[in-house]
Amino acid sequence: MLLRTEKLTKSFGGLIAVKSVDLKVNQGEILGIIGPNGAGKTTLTNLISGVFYPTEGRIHFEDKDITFVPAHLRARMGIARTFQLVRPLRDFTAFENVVVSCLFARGESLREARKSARKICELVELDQPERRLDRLTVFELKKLEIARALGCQPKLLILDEVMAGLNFEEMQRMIQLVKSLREKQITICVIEHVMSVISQLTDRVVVLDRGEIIAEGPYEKVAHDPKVITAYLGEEA
Amino acid sequence: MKRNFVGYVVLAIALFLIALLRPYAFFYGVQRGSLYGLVALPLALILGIVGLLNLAHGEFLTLSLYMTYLLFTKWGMDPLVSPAVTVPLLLAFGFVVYKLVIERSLKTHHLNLLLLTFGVSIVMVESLNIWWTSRPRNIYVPYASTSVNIFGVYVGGYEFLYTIAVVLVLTGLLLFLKKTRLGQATYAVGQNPKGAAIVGINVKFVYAFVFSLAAGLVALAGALLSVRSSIFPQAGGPFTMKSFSLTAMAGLGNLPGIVLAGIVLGIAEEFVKSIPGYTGWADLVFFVVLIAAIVFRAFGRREG
Amino acid sequence: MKRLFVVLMALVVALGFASTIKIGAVLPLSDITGRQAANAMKLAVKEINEAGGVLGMPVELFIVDDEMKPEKGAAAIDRLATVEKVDFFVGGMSSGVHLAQIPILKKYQKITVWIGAASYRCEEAIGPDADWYFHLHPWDYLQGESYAHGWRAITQKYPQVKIEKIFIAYEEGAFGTSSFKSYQDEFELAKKGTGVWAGLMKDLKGAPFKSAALGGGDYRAVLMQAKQYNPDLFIWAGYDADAIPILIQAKEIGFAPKLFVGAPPGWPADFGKNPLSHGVILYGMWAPALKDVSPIARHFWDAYVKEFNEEPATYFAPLGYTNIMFLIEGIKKAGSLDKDAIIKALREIEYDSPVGGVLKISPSRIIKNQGFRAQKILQWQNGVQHVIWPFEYQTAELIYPFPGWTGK
Amino acid sequence: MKYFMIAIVCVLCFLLPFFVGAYLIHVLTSIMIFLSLALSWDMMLRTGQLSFGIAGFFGLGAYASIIAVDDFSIDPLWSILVAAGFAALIALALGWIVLRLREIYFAITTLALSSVFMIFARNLSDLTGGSAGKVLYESIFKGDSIKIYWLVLSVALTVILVSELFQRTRIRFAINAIRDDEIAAKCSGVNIFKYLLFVFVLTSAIQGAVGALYAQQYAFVEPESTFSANFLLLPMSMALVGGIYSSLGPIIGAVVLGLASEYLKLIMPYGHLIIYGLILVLTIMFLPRGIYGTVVNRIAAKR
Repeated sequence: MLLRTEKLTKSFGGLIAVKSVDLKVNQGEILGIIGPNGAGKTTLTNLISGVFYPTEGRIHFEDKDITFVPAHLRARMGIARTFQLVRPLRDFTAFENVVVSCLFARGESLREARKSARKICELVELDQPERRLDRLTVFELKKLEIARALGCQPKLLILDEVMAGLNFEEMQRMIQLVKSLREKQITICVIEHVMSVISQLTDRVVVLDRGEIIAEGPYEKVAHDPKVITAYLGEEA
Repeated sequence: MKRNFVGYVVLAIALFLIALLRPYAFFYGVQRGSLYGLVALPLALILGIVGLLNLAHGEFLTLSLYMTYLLFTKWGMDPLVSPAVTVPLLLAFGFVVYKLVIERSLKTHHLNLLLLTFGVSIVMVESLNIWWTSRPRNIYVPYASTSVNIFGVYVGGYEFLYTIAVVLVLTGLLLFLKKTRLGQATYAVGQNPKGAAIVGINVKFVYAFVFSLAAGLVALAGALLSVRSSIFPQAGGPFTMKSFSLTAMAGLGNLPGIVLAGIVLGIAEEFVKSIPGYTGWADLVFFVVLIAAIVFRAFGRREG
Repeated sequence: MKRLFVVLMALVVALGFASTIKIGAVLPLSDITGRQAANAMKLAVKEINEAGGVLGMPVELFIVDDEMKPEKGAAAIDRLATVEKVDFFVGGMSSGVHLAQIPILKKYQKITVWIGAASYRCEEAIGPDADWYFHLHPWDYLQGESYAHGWRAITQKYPQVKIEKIFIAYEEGAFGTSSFKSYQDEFELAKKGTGVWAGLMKDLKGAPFKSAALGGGDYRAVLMQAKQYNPDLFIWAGYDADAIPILIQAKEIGFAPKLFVGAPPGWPADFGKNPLSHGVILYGMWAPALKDVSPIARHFWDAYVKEFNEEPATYFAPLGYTNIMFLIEGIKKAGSLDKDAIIKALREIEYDSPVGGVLKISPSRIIKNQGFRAQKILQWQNGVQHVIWPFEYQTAELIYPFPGWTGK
Repeated sequence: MKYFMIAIVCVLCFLLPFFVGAYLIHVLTSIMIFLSLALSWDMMLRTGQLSFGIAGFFGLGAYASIIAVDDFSIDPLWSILVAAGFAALIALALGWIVLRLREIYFAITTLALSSVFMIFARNLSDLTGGSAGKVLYESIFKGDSIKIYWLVLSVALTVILVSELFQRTRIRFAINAIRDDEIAAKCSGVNIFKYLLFVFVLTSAIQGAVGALYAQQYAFVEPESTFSANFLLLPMSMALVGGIYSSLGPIIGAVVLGLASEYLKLIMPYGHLIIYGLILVLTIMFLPRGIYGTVVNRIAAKR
């Protein structure tokens, strides 16, 4: 087991965003995390990547307790993530964005980092990476997010809604990309709203609602779980 | 919430003890603190809503002092009446400065605004200096030095006007922000300018309005201060940093907190000053309380 | 070609040197003190040139603003020495700026006549060897001593005056603190029965305040301490911006000592018009009223008003005039531009100054060439500054005790 | 070729005193003092932190150096290192607290700390001479202005070199990332606190050293003039007018404003500061990225 959380809880003031979550991520799988808006998916990502510390509970990564390990050290241990709303570093070119994580998460020298970054840009098919960021399309920005996360040489990669805002063709290319990453022995968590993507990609799905896990299992099974249906319908009603 | 409550109780007890032990320090602290608050509110308004630290804030105050002086010496207008003239004049002045200097730079780096207002403050100080020389001027009205008897303590009475004024201005501002359309628009712009623009609020108008309103409020403070202070080109300057300190201590967007911070710092200062032999350390207390409050709040909120 | 150029340049320089006497002044022109001192210097130069100059040469004055910044004041000395190539330095004001100028002045060792910088630190920095350095303004400790002489004379002339308990409210910067320190030093001596205050000062207390000029302006805590102490003589050492607020707040808390003394370097524009000013005593070098008893002060006053269409408002105006006149008198007496001759002459002359008093050089604690040593004790009476002491310049009788606040 | 040119310029700078007079040397010395402060302020700003504390560390260094020479008989040259070390130590101790603050809270706290330093300088009179300050009888190199110029030039070049290293090594990637987005930076493995502390301590040490230079040049310290807000506001103006986030920007700003203020004084004895203020306002209004920033932008736009 690559990652395991134990009764993970996070509250903001009075609001409980994540409530006693026991999440398990197995080595080499692609895990889908789904749930209606406000279910606590992004908070969970933030807890795992170390942006927040939990109010209660523990997080174990490769059998090490990382509950209170700072974010930059988690990145160096191999936990990488993308951001739902892309957060590129605006004062850099696309290429330099990737160099940052190669430099600091891998601890490479500037020369090595440039070499690695170039390879990563090729891998995610980011053309003309020396461009300034305001010239990049949404698809390219999403790919840049992934490229920067790959710079961390991740064992676990959390993709927070990388499909949002993409057209059908771009989505297919993105799915191919994620599949190719799995072949590089990277364990992947996909947080997604688009169900077709989940069904194509994932080995297993976890459903969150109001901060709690309400269902778990293969997509086909979970998709028919009445609890899940109510959660989604409740949202729409 | 709970910790805040405990904090306030401790604060109240401390203030009560000071009032008991050193009534003068307490009353004078309240008076000076009200003045600091009164001057700080407009700066906080601009900082909170336009997101601009106005380094020329103190110079606006100086300008209003000179205006009050001019009205007093040329036309014999009582300083307490003069806001009728100085407030509109400073409103207009604030508007002109905003339109001429600030507006076109709003979209550039936010530090540019800092430097612009610094430039404005230099130009203002030096112009006043050329016009009036560095020699201080004063307005004398007998009522500025009267005393009142509070529970057997005989203290200066005029400066309680600062307290009255700060309560009125604060209440007025809060009511305005909550109850009027323009006020709610202003509040919305302060929270999220882009969002406000999307829902159809004219952000530039709100900025111009806030800038002029702040200048007008400074004129009010200037009129009250004019009979107690000397009037010279650098008279207002020190108030900029003091106001900035209070705003930071209260936290952005917390207008009542500014008045409270002003009074707490005022009392702390006066308390230290009233201890013979330690008068010179009063400033240290001001800054230490300030830093402690900011750091305490930052650590209280800390995440990850 | 190049050689010719060098020769020409040398010629020009030599001619330039021979044809005018160049004086370089460094003053803070944005401050009223510096501006009026500069005006007065221009006036003095004009008068000298109209009278045919000195040694047959006209005098040329170069004024550079020090902006009240140490590094600017210091660079101004370098400028005057190397660009304008002046022969003499005059000017001065803030001690902080002067401290930065002293290393540069030492580099050139030109004759320097300074009218500002009262801090004893400046004297320490100048040191005992600078025979080219003339300091006209009394050092802070000299001022303290002279008040002792003044008060002793006053208590003798007016036996009802008592000054046993002294309270000093001083601004917390260099100016106020060093004033208080010199009183403390004298008090230690007086306790042993020596020093200028012996038998006069029996007890001393003091407390600092933040000057309005630096963002303060609340004196009530200090005034309360003074009121509880109940001194015979109350002195505040601050700036002109403090003058009226301190009166207002003293009135407010009902503090009216028998002698209410202010010791700022200048007074606010409306001070005399303020009814609270009546009976306030001040320490100063000069008062406009001197023009009624001293012909040279009258001459200066009239000429200044005529030339600049404003009244001299600070003692730095007559002092600036004195600065130039004293130097020129020295050159005249020396009869040449030889440095040693001029130094010798400056040490010998006696110049009757519009500041009120004869300027005569004598050594002070460290330096050899100190000018004025005494301050005056003045009193505001019905809106006019009158001289109380020295009695030879007295323009009015002392009002004692301080009339207090009733009816104001 | 480029490095050759830079080397030539540096050599010319060192030879300058043989061609120009004492006045210009003095003005240039002051400009380099402010230039170093401006660069050090900019280096901190590159992490996104607006420091109002540079006058405080400047003053701290000035006092440390004068006290080292006067009370501990340390050689004036060494005292500059002592001052840098002292400022660095204080910054290290305070950094643990203040570097958790951001934006205006960081700015006001650093400003408040400067005031605290000044209050200590004024009130610990046994050590610091109190309000009257402390005077050395002789300034460094016995006041030889050319040697002082060389010394200040060496320090200024060192600061420029450090600033360039910031721009050319991994440090640039770290601090720019922190400025752009702290969360993205830390999720990319950047140890934010380590780099902030490093930059804060280093720039404070520079400010301390520059304060020591200034104090040794004029051989005195005094609370009011040593901790003057000029040592904050002027460097800030220079960096912004020249162009922030670069080495050349603050250099250009310092030279332009430094020379302008001296020149304006000559043509306009009274009120020249009004023009100075107007220059600040107009430059920022019409060149919002500063002089250097605008030039770079124009060139980039043409590509």
